[in-house]
Amino acid sequence: MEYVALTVGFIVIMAGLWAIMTRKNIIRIIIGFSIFDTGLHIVMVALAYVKGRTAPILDNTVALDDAVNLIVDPVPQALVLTAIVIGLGVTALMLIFAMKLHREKKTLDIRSFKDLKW
Amino acid sequence: MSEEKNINKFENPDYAKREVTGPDGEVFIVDPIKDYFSDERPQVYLPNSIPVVEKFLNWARAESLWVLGFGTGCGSIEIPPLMTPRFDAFRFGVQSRPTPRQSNVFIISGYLAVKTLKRVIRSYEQMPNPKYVLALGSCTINGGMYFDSYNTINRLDQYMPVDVYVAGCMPRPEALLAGFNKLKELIKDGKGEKANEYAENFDWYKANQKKIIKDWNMPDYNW
Amino acid sequence: MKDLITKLSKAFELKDVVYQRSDMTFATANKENLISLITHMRDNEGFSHFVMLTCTDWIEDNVFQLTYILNNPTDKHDLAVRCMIDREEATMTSAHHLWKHIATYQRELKEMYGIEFPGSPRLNENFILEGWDDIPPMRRDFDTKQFSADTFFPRERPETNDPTEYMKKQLHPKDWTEQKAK
Amino acid sequence: MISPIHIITIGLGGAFALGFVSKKAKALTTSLMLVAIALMGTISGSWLFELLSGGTETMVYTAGFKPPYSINLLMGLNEALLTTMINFVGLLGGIYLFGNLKKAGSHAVMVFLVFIMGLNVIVMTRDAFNLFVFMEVVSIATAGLILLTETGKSVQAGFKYMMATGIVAGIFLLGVIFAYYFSGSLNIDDLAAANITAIKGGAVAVMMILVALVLELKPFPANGWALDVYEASDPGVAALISAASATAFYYVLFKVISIGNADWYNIIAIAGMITFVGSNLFGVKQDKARRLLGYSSVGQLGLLMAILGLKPYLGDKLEFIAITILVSHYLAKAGLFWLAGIIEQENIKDWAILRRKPIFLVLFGTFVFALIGFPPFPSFYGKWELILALSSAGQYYAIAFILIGSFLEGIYLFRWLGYAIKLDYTKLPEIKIEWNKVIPVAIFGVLIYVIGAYTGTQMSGLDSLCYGPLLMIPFLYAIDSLKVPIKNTIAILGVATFAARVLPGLYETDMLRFIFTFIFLVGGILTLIAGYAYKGKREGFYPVALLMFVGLALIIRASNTLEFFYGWEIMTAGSYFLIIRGKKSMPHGLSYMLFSIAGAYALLAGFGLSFAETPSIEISSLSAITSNITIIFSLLAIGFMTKTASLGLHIWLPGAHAEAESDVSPMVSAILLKAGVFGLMILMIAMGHSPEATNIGYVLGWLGAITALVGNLAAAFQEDAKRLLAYSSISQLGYILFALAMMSHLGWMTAMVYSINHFLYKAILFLTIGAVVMRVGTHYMYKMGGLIKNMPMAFVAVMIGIIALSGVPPLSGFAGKWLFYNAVLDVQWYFQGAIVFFSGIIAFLYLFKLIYSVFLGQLKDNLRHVKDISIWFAIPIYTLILGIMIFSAKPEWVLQPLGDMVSQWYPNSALSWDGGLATGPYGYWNGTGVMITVGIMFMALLGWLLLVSRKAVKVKQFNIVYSAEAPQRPETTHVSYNMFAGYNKALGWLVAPKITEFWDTMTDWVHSVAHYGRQLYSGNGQVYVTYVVAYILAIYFTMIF
Amino acid sequence: MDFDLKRLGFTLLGLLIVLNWGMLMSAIMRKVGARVARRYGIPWYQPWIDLVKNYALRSQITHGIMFYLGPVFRISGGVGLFLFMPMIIGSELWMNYSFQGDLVLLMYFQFFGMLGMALGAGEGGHPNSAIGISRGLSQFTVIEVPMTLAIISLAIQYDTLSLVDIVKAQQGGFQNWTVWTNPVATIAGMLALLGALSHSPFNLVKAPNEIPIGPPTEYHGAFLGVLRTNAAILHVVEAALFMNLFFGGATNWFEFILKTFLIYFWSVFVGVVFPRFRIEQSVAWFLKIPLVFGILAIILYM
Repeated sequence: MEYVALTVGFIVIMAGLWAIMTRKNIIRIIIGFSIFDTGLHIVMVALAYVKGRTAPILDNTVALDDAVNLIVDPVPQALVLTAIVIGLGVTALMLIFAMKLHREKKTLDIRSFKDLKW
Repeated sequence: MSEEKNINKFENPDYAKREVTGPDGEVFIVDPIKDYFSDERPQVYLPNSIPVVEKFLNWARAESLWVLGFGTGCGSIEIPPLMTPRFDAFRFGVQSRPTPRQSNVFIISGYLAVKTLKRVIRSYEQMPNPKYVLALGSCTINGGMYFDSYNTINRLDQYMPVDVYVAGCMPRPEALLAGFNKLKELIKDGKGEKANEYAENFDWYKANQKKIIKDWNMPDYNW
Repeated sequence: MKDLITKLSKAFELKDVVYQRSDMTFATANKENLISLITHMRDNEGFSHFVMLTCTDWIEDNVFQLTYILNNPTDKHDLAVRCMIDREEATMTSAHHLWKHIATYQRELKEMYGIEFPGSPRLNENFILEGWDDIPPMRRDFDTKQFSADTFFPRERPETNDPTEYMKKQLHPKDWTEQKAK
Repeated sequence: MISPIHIITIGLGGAFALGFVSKKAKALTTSLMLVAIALMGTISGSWLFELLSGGTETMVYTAGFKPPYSINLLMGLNEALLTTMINFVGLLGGIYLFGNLKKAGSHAVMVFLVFIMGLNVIVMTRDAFNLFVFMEVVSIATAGLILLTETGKSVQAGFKYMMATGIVAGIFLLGVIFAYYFSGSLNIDDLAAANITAIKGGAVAVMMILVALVLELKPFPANGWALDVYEASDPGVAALISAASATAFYYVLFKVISIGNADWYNIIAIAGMITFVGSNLFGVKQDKARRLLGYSSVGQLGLLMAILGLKPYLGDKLEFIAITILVSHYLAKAGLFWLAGIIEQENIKDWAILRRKPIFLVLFGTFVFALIGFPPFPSFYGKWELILALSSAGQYYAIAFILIGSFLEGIYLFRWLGYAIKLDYTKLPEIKIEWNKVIPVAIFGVLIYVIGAYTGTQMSGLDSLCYGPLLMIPFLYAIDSLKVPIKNTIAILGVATFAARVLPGLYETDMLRFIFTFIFLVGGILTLIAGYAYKGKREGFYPVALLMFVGLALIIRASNTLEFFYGWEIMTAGSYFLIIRGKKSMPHGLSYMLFSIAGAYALLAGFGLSFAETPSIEISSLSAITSNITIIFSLLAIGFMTKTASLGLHIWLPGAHAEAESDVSPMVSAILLKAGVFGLMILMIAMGHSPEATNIGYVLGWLGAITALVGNLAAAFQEDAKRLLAYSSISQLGYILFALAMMSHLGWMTAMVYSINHFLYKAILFLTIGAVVMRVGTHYMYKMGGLIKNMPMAFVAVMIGIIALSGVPPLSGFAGKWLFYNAVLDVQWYFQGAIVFFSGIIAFLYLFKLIYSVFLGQLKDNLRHVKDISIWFAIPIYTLILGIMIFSAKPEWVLQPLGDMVSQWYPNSALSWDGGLATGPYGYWNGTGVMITVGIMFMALLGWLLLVSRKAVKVKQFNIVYSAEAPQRPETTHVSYNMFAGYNKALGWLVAPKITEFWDTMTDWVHSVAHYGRQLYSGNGQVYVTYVVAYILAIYFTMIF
Repeated sequence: MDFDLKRLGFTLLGLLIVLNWGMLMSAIMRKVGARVARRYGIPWYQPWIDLVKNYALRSQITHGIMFYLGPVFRISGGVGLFLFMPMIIGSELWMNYSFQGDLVLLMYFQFFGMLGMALGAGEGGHPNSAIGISRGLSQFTVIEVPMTLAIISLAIQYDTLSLVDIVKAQQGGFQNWTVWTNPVATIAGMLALLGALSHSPFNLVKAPNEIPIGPPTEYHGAFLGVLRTNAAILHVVEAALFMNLFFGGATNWFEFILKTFLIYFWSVFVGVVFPRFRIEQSVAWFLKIPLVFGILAIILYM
């Protein structure tokens, strides 16, 4: 069971990649990126999970002096937080780009933005 | 249209004065007749002052007659047989040369149109002194059957000095050979000085030539 | 051919038609119709070859007769069109646009008869004569003998003999005197 | 010292603080930002200074804990250097973008500051996740900066960039998290120590990290997005991306690669080399300036990547090589992008606009030469060390790839430079000068020289003389606005001083070098004298002419291969500029340069291989080589033969020599070609005695013979006088090659005599014909004619020149022919010898055509008033004629010392001297006697003719017999055009331009490959993502197998 | 000095002999041609008369300085070739100045005259001159190929490039002549000789009916006299070169005259049979048959 989360994470990553690589609508591609990021986050958290332990929140249920053995690894979780923030920033920026692209050509089809090539 | 322009018939456009721009932008006039042709008059070349030497040289000149291969009229067909076994003019030191510079004898072979006369004069003047003229056929003597033609001359000696006339219409090669021998005699006697005669009476000859050659278009003397 | 001539006679006012030979016909057109006639002949009647252009000086009638000879190579037929032009004002429409080589004939006629062909290429350049400044030499009012006498320093000619008589006299003087005596 | 952490604090703090400044005070905001970057730069700079002067590196722990519990930053020498570079280019880039940033407002300013700060952190951080964070920060900031100039294109490029980096970052993050999972630490050093590649999954983690970093360096073909960014973003931004980002990311790979195992070096090396070759190949077809720079940037990154991947073979040279090439790229590419921004021309053909402000052209040229790796720029030394190290390690394929890639880069860069130098600029607009944009470029332009000079001092084996004379060049540039006479005098004095220093004493110690120094320097002085004939300023001529002479002098003086190569490249650069000065020289300049580069790379490879054989760069050590002789000898010979224009490598020469200026042609023909001869001689002296070299010599002999034949035959069919002489040069060099290849005493004597003679008469001919061309304004012989009347001086010079060239006794050319016969019979090369002899007679065809068409025949209308050649040309010409006369009258004065000299290498077998009488193994010849006999006879006969024809009348040009007509026009009476039509009919097929066609076909192929290949970059962002993913998969599968 | 004067005297005497023999030889050749055509032909003294006549012409023109120098170069080429050629073997004094140079000098000295003639004719400004020279040079280049190969073959055979040594090696009976010891080279050389003497079919330089006598079109009078003098010398000297190379040289003047006559007659003999080549035909011909013999000559002796 402990690999379920990991597997799910990879499936989500693959789904995101699939969206990025096959969808033609820019908004969908951006959604693909979000999914991709989400998958990554799931994988990160899943990797930090140790069977039988609890979330790394130091409250009443976790004894402070034995916390190291009771909670899962907190570092990936911290990393996930950071990653989420960054992902948000990236998504926002991409949306801005999408907006500007639409303003330019009145379309969101990625295939129509090929002014730069070769 | 440029063709419509009335061109001066007597002037060769190639010899007209023209304005030329040099490579450094200098503009100047080129007058071809003056710039491209020598305008010196012919000179009289005196025979060698030592009579014996002159006699020897005359003998050499007489025995080495180099003929300019220029057929002016119908008589030119009589010249090639001269070199055949039948007549063999080589025996007499007669050879044909393709260029006037290396020839001594000019055979005027028959009638001379005005147009041809111009070329004949040019070639004659290009031959080196001493030079001899052998006129062939009655046309050169009095115009022959073309005496009343508007474009054939009547008497050659009005335009250039003639050493020997060979009469007939046409004279056969034998007559021509006789003419050569007559010419040889003249030269050996020191009478082959017609080139000097031409130089001495140059103005008279020129006046006659220019009277009928209206589009002169060449220097007065062609070196 | 006769049909053709008949047909053309109307349109181009042909006169003096002469059927010279079975394959040669002469006709006279007037100056105005001539060019359109030969153009028509060339374009529609198969006279694709221009043989020659020549001139005759009818000084008595005060005209030049220009003769344009055309040839139909398929029918092997010649048509010669005459055209009379005034001698005093000898000008004819140029036909060099129909056949290029007509220009050369016209140059010759200009030089030899003084006939003008306005527009013909190189018309005024020398053709055969160089530097000719007298009246054109082929005109019959040009006295070539006089010209020669004036220009070419004629030699005084000795008395002339009938060659037959002269040779008889030289070779058989006896016979000759006998004959003379008779 | 200030802690490096403050770089971050200043950056972040500054960015925050800027938010508080009034939005309206835009200038203030931007200035504050610059101050902040300057402060950051000061910190890193002070660290650099500290560490260089012996300080210790420091580690900063951000949270006070040691890793893995906190993020740590390292400030070592590399970091200090790179952060200084980044901050420096950031500062200058900020200044450059001042206007744009001010307009865009404080947000843009903040983004800019964060961008620079992010790059600093990327360099310094030792924490993988921190790396990820700041890579994302930089990525977002880059995307923001791309929007600084908002055009349709830049938005598209930005989006593609976001897509690609999004995937890359995701992979990187995945890799980091797995690495953490396996090692329990995020610290790079810990990761490296943990050796996680050994674990099954760990290898994948490492793969993901490294492949992401490789992808950040834009490997081919997964780099379409990068090209778009370079093309579409503001040039100022592109400069930063190319100079700063690339530097930072390269360093990231540099430090992170330690977590991978040895296989990774190979993969990165291969990826780098593919990128280097691939993107330079596709660049060949590109004509948009900034996209071209993008290709070049990507290519250079590929090269750097390859260098990193080759680390195991480079050893301790790695850092030197990487830094020199990185610095060159950094300075040159930033400078080029900035230039692109200043002149605002998209098409590379419009870069001719640079000539409106020549200083820009100088900068442009500097950057181009720095990119290709010419001395004295740092990349030259980098490439040199790289090749040497690689060949020591036996990495021949790597050498081949790197040199091919460099060559491809040379194609488009020098084509571009040629456009800038030669194309018409009058229709282009003025350049808008904004000082904030010019100053950064200028600073970089100066820096690249300074750093180059500094690098040079770090090289062992480079004599200070090698860059001493180069100081003459900037000096001459400084006085470029003076008139010709002054500059010419200075230039002559310069060369003369150098000659006066070098020549005395050399005769006794080293005859060979004496002769070539004499040819180079005295020849140089003589040809420079002709320069007095020019009026006005002749801008740019003197520096490049001197550059060439300095290069030539350096070649002679070189004692080791580095110096030699240094001089060779300097000479190439100088001669390139000289050649391209001609009116229609653009394509010829390019082909000259390309053949020269190719030749130089052959030399480089040869030197590298020889270094591998004998770990020494001394030229004398070449003779110690025992294995690989065939390949080394061939490479070096091919390198030198590009300069001697042997058949197959000759196609640059005719155009280059023909279109060059009147006094440049003799420089490049009579003098420059001898550099190749000198090189060949050096090579054969060192290596010629081995049997392998003798075999190659046999091939070279045939090559020389055929070159001689084809060159002369082609010369006979030319209509252009200078082109004719150029082909003649090809064939003369063919003789020399043939004679050298005999590798015998007499053969080398012949070669030396030919070299000296060729110098003398080809200088005479080219100078005279050049002077005539100056007067008459055309190269075409059929437009001249009859000039003997106007130019008797020129005529006499040409007549003596052609008599000497044709080898007719009694002039000096015969010495060569006589020796040649004896030599040929001596080595039994009968058929080759017969071919050479045949070609020697063919020389009569073109020599007659030359002198007849120009000086005899009919004088043309427009040339009636031309004057004789300028006295300044006549002085050197007649000096050289004096030389020929002395040589002819007393050949033993030259030949005996030559014989002694050649005996050092090839002992004299049979040639003996008795006064003026030379006796060879087969024949004998008394040069002086023949001269006297012929002279007396000639004068006697001339006297006789003058006596018998004393009364001759002088006539004019139309007084000729002309079939009783008179000539109409001089043009129609002058026989010149297609003079040897019958000969052409019979033998013209021999000179059908097959070789030109061959090279044309090669060029077409390269262009076709580039054309079809680059359609890979379809412009669709999604496709690019696919490439990225495919690249990852490819690497993954490579790893598996 | 005393010795030198004596040598000079003998050399000049030899030159006189060669000049007169050359003229007589050309007269005989023309006489032979005439008799073949059943003509009487020229008197045997005609060349002398022509020469005197040419020198005796009174008026002359000149086109410029090269117009003078051209014939001088030309005759220097002929006389120089004579000077460096050994005439009579076994006599030190009839060896002329052959001690100053070897076969290579002789081969290259041929060009001296050609070049001068080309320049002089060029100064004349006549188009035919230039055409003639361009033809002459074109043909000359290919004539020299079999010639060179033959000479190289001889140099290999006799191991020397000295003409004197080559001749000396052939002494002692006609079986030692090169024509027997190296027949292939002899064939190559003799075929080259046809071109060198430019009789028909290789007379396209002067080509009387095409480009009226080519290079000397403008030459006349004393200039032409000089050229004819040279032609007389050159023909004998060329024949002498081939005599020395292939036919054992001459030990007395009679042998000299006989051999040069026969060698010269060879080219005349071919000339009366064949019509003229065009230039590209001539070039191609020399690069076919004579070249093959030349190559064969070397291969046989390599």
